[in-house]
Parts: sequence; C-alpha cells; structure tokens
Amino acid sequence: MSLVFDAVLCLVLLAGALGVVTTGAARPAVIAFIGYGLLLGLAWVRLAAVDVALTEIAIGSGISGVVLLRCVRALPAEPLTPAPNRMLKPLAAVVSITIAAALAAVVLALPEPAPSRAADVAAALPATDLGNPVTGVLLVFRALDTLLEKVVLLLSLVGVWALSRDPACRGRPAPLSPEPAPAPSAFLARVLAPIGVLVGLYLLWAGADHPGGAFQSGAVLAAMGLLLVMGDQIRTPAAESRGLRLLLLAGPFGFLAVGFAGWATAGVFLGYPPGAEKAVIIAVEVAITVSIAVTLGLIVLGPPAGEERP
Amino acid sequence: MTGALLFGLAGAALVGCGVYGLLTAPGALGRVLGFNILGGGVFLMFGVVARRGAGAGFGADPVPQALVITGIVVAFCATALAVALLVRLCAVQAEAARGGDGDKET
Amino acid sequence: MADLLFAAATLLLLLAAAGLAALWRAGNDVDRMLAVQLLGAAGIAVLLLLTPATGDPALLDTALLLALLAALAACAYRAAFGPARQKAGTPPAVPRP
Amino acid sequence: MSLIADAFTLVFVAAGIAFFAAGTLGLVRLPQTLSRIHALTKADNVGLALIVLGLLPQAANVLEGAKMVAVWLLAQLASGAVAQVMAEAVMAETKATKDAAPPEEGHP
Repeated sequence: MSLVFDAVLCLVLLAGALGVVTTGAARPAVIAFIGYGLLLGLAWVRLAAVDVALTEIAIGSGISGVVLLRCVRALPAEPLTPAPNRMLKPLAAVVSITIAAALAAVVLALPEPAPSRAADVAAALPATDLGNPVTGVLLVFRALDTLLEKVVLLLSLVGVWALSRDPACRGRPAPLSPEPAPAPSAFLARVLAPIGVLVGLYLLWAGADHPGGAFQSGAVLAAMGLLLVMGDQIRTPAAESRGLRLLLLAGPFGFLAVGFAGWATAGVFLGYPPGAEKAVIIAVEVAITVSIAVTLGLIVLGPPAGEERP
Repeated sequence: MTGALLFGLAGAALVGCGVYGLLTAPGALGRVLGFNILGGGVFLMFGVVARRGAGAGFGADPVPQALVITGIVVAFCATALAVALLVRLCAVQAEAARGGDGDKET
Repeated sequence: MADLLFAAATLLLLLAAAGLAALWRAGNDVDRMLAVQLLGAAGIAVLLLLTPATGDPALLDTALLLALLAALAACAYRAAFGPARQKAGTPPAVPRP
Repeated sequence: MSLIADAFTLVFVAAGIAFFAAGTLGLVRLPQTLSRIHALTKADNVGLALIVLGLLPQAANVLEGAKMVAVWLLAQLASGAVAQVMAEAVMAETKATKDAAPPEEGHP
C-alpha cells in the first residue's frame, strides 16, 4: 500500500512541476512552485530524510515563495520577449525527454548493494555525543562544507546589497508591502510569530538528537521575522547597524575561530576540543542559527534603499 | 526499496521538466523556476542514493542527506540573488523607458 | 493498520490533487493560492497519518512546520499584490478619490 | 483493547476524509472565490480535527498526542487567519478593478 502512496505522490509531484514550467504567466507559475516545494517536502519524508524535508518545507517552499512573489510584483505585466521560434518547444521537449531518460537509466543501473557511509557515521558518532547523524555530518565530519556554505550565504547577501542604489549601502530595505498591513496579517504576525519562534528554537534544541538543527531552525526564525515585517509589527532593519552586522558575522566567524582553535586543542583544523565536543558544537550551532536566520531574512528583504531623508 | 526507485525515476523526470522550463520559459523568472525544479530533481536523486544506503540503524545514509541540506540552502541563495538582479534590471529598464526622469525605488 | 492509514493518506492526496486540478484551470490567482492552501492542509493530514503508519515520531515536527508556514505564503501574496499595487514602470501612486 | 482503538481510529479518519472530500467538492463546485474560501476553511478544519482525534489512540506517548493536538490548533489558527487574508485580497482586487478600470490589472 505504501508503494501506491509513493506512486501517487510521484505523479502529483510531476504534475506540479509540469504546471510550473508550462504555465506562461509569472504569477501562477510562482504559486505552482510553492505547491511543488510542499510536495517535494512530502517526498523527502517518504525517503526517510526528515531533516531534508524540514529544510525543503521551510526554505524551498516557505521563504522562496516570499522572494518569488515579491519578484512577480516588480516585473512588468507582460514580458517584452519576442515570440519564440515554433520549433523551440518540440526541440526542447526532445532534449529534456532524452536527458530524463538517460538519468532514469542511471537510476535503474545503480549498483547493488548500494555504497554507503552509514556504518562509518554510526561508528564515529558516539565520539561527538550527538544523536542525530545528519547534524553530526554537518557540524563534525563535513564541517568544512558547512563553514563554506555560511560564507556563500554571506556572499549572496553582499551580492544583494551591492544592488542598492546607495553606493555606501545604507538605510533600510523597502518594506515588503507598499501599504500598511491589513488587520488579518497583523493578527497573524502578533499571534503566530511568537509560536513560530518557539518552534524554531525547539528545532534547534531537538537537532542534536532528532531531526532538526541549525538550518531548519534558522529558516523558521527568518520566516517568522518576515511574517512580523509583513504584519507591520517590526520595521526592516537598517543595513548600517553595527548590531545587525555583528549578528551576520557571528556564525561564519565564530565557526572559523573554533576551526582555528582546533589546531591548538585537537591538532587539526575544525577539530573540537576533546572532552568538550558537545558543548562547543552546540555553541557553534547557536551562533550559526542566529546568522542563518538574519542572513536569510535580509536576503529576502532585498537591497537597502539608501539613507532616509527626514 | 522499490519505493526509492520510484522517487529516483521521479527525480529524473523532474530534471527533464526543469530543462524544458529552462529552454522554453518566456521570461527570466520562468528560467529561474526551471532551474530550481532541475535542482530539486537532482537533490531527489541524491535522496534516493541516501535511501538505498540505509544501514547501521539509520533510515538513510546521512552523508548525502547533509549534502542535500547544504545544496538546498545554496540553491536558495542563488535564486534570491538572481531574483534581486532581475528586480533591479526591471527597475532600470522602466527608468530608461521613462527617459530616466524617475527616481522611484521598486 | 499501517496499510489502512497509507490508503487513507493516498485518498487524501488524490482529493487534494483533484481539487488542485479543477481550481487551477477555472480560477483566478487567489483561487490558485487557495488550491495551495488546500494542498497544505492535506499535506498536514497526510503527515499526521504517516506518523503512526511509519512509526517515526519526527514526522510530527514536519507537520508542525507545515502548519506554521501555511500562513506565510498567503501573507506574502497579500503583501505583494495589495490594492495599491505598482507596476515597475508606473509613476508613484496618486491617492484615489 | 487495541482492536477497539484501531476501530475508533478508522471511523474517525474515514469521517475526516469525508469532510475533506466535502471541502474539495465545495472548492470545485461553488461559483465565487469568497464562498470557496468559506468551504475550504470550514470543511478542512473539521476534517483535520477528526483525523487528529482519530489518531490520538495511535500516539506512542502523551507527548506525541499533545504534539498532534498542537499541530491541529496551529493549523486552525493559521487557516482561520489565512481565510481572512485571502478574502481581503479578493476584496482589494475587485475594488481595484472596479474603481480604476485598468485593463492591465486583469492578468492572464
């Protein structure tokens, strides 16, 4: 029976993806994309990857939806592209079906038994005192990836801010809505956001032993911040604020500092001090959660609009 | 195990959808969406590799899972940057169409 | 029991897909947002049904997140497409009489 | 005992699915967006409530059951407010198309 469920889920997922790419107009395509992200989250659950499902639902569907809807508003009503060549669509279909068929053949030819690092992770996990293997991989075994990813997040924020009209990048990002928030949005922000912050902190706390962790928690916190901005409960933060920049840098640079300290305490870059692994890992996780939340929120809000004229 | 295979085939089909969207989308936003769907398909195939590698008491191999989580966040960064560029481009084009007299923030 | 729960989840997914397909072709964009909300509600129910069916309590956290973020898309839609909506090329709003 | 619990679960889950079906039917059949919002919110909330109620005996421990109820409460809160938000959006869009008569406001 579970196989039937999987098959139905796959078909609905494909229908959603086809809906996104075949809908001509921008707004319906973005709405379909939000639904597609939701279905992808369900698919991850069925693949026993709950950590990934949480990330996909929070980032792939939730926050991406805000960014994309915002972009649709800024686009002109009808794009000024010339009518495409009549041969384009059939040709594109042939190319994509060929690629999909080749990949399907690869999937069918995956080696048996499947290669796996699960046993290695299980053997090394007790040394970290963590119960969640994915958190262990992210913060210990492949910590360099995670560190570099923090840098990518920061760089992408720098890229977004570089598009500001103010060369010095001062001021606040434009609010998400050009008008005051309607009453229901304000109500949601007042009631739902505190609960959401609680859920975000719970995911961080649970992340050591159960699915969850810094990414999921940071994404939820960022989403709640955006909800507060949309409900006019808080203003968008000023880009030149020192506190804000400190929060942005706390994660990557805190992680980097721990990494360098690893040479002194554990004899290797990104090593954790023996005996205090879990405490240091959790400290790093808290720092990067804060940075992820603030960075994601600011990336969504967009470039600062320049200094305010009183 | 066959459930994982189904999702693998779905991932391959999603990549196909993404490529199709990338090639035929009329606007830049459509291409960004197509690219995201392509990425989703690739991640799903990673997920299948993880699921097949289940063992040692884990429901799925944690290493590909961690890679996918990183990948989702990086894909989001790229999307957001592309969208920000697109918004700015539209503002610049609109200003140029008006003769550059506007000073409005989008 | 697990099989029956899976059957129920499949049924819910099919229902949501049917509603989605019907609304997609007939409606305007608000209706399409509604269809996504329907999908979100069905997704929460499916995750709740899968929790005992698979025996993994972590799925409840996913359902919790889905319930929490269901409102985000609707608020973002409202914020992006309010009545004072500006096209990128139009001059700043003049107050309506 | 477990047989009774399973039967309870099945009955309530089936009832919940029936409500979901009614909501979907309403979504498809009702002519106006506002009434469709009504159908969606009402029927889905009851459907979700019945499913949660039915699944409570299957919860492994009290904490899990509490979390299920929390999910339902959260969904209830969100869907109620979302209905208001979407209804507001409908009103705003019809108003905008009425009093400024811009054909560009209607999108494809």
